[in-house]
Amino acid sequence: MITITQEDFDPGVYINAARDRQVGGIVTFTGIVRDDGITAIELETFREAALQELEAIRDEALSRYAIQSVDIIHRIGTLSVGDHIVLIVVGAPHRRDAFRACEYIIDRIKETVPIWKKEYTNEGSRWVPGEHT
Amino acid sequence: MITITQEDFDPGVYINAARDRQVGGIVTFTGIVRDDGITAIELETFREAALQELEAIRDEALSRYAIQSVDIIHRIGTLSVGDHIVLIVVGAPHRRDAFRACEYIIDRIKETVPIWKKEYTNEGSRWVPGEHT
Amino acid sequence: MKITVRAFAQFREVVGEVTVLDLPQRSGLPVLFAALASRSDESRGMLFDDQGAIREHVIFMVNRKRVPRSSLDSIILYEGDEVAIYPPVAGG
Amino acid sequence: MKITVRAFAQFREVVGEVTVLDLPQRSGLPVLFAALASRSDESRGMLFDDQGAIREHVIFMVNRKRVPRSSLDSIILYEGDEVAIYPPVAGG
Repeated sequence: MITITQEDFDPGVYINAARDRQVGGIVTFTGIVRDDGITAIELETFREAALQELEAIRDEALSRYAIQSVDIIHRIGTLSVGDHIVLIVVGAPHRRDAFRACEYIIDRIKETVPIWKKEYTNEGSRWVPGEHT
Repeated sequence: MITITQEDFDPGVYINAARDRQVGGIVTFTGIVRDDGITAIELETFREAALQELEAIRDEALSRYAIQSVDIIHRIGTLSVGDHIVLIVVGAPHRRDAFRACEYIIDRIKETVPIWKKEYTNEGSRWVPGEHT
Repeated sequence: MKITVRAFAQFREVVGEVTVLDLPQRSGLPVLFAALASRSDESRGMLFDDQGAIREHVIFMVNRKRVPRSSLDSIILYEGDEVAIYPPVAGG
Repeated sequence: MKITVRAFAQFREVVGEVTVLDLPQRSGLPVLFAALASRSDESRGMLFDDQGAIREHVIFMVNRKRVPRSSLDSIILYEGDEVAIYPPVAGG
């Protein structure tokens, strides 16, 4: 499942859903708003393009690695320190593939999915510079 | 938290507990009983030595990687296909360290923690050979 | 012909979220960028460098497909096309 | 002196979960393994190879501290020590 949502999520629900007779290991990445002296962050997306890109990343991961399932949830809107930002859940027969695929997916999300973050501090706000062009 | 238990666990509870102001990413590994034509597996442990070894692995991970927290739960007793076997939850400021540490921990568990698996099939039972001596 | 421009993040703040431009038939992307830049000095400064080249950090899609910088001059736009412009992404 | 031997997995099934051996003072591990082996042919076959050497896959701890194979001959046991023997682990 690929979702972009304002709603919070419970990672446990998606780990549970990834259980399968062929799955021996589930690796998850949960991105959290870290306290970098901020009061809040705001996430903006080009939703249609972002969903399309997330689906492409999922399909690439499924074809590159021996994995069984991929779920990605990305939040948008205003978030506070400690809030969930993103969840990636990868189920695989063997753990190596699950680790490789999960890290591949989060790396690709940070490279190409049209989502942007604006940080708010007591001094003002700034757009977080992307790492890739 | 380091635990060896017969009880099932909810990975979501431990991911939630790993949230912290300094944590930007949480990586988890959940080991599951895969369907390799088995009816059940039984896990046995040398509990005191296993707890001591899990604590040593946690401490090594905390000193080798820039991570904030490590939780490990390992089940013993009789489990069926799809049941949880092990949960590792690593919280870190940055994702790379969380991925590296989580994989390091599961690799070390499989190498040195005194836990053994017996697989039951319709034909009988066998002890799963360890990969390391 | 009508071309819809969608801008995101700091580009949205300067250019506006949705802009409908009326461009000559078969215009290319350089014409579109020039039209956007002509709307305000702030838009121009965000999109073009001092040499008049489109800035490195400007990313663009036509009809939700990313266009590589090497194809900047070869794309032809058609009535109803949607062009998206945005800075480097920072999700995850 | 009394030494407690704890065995796990297939070793437990053959040797028994807990065995208390009465060994001469200051015995070493080879003496302990020989005493275990003398209890049954199955135990001997599990612990020793055909050349009479302790099998590669036998792992052992003294007082919950793993003893490397290179220290097999240098360890001295004392009254009340606990020796654990087990095959390669397979958890996780």
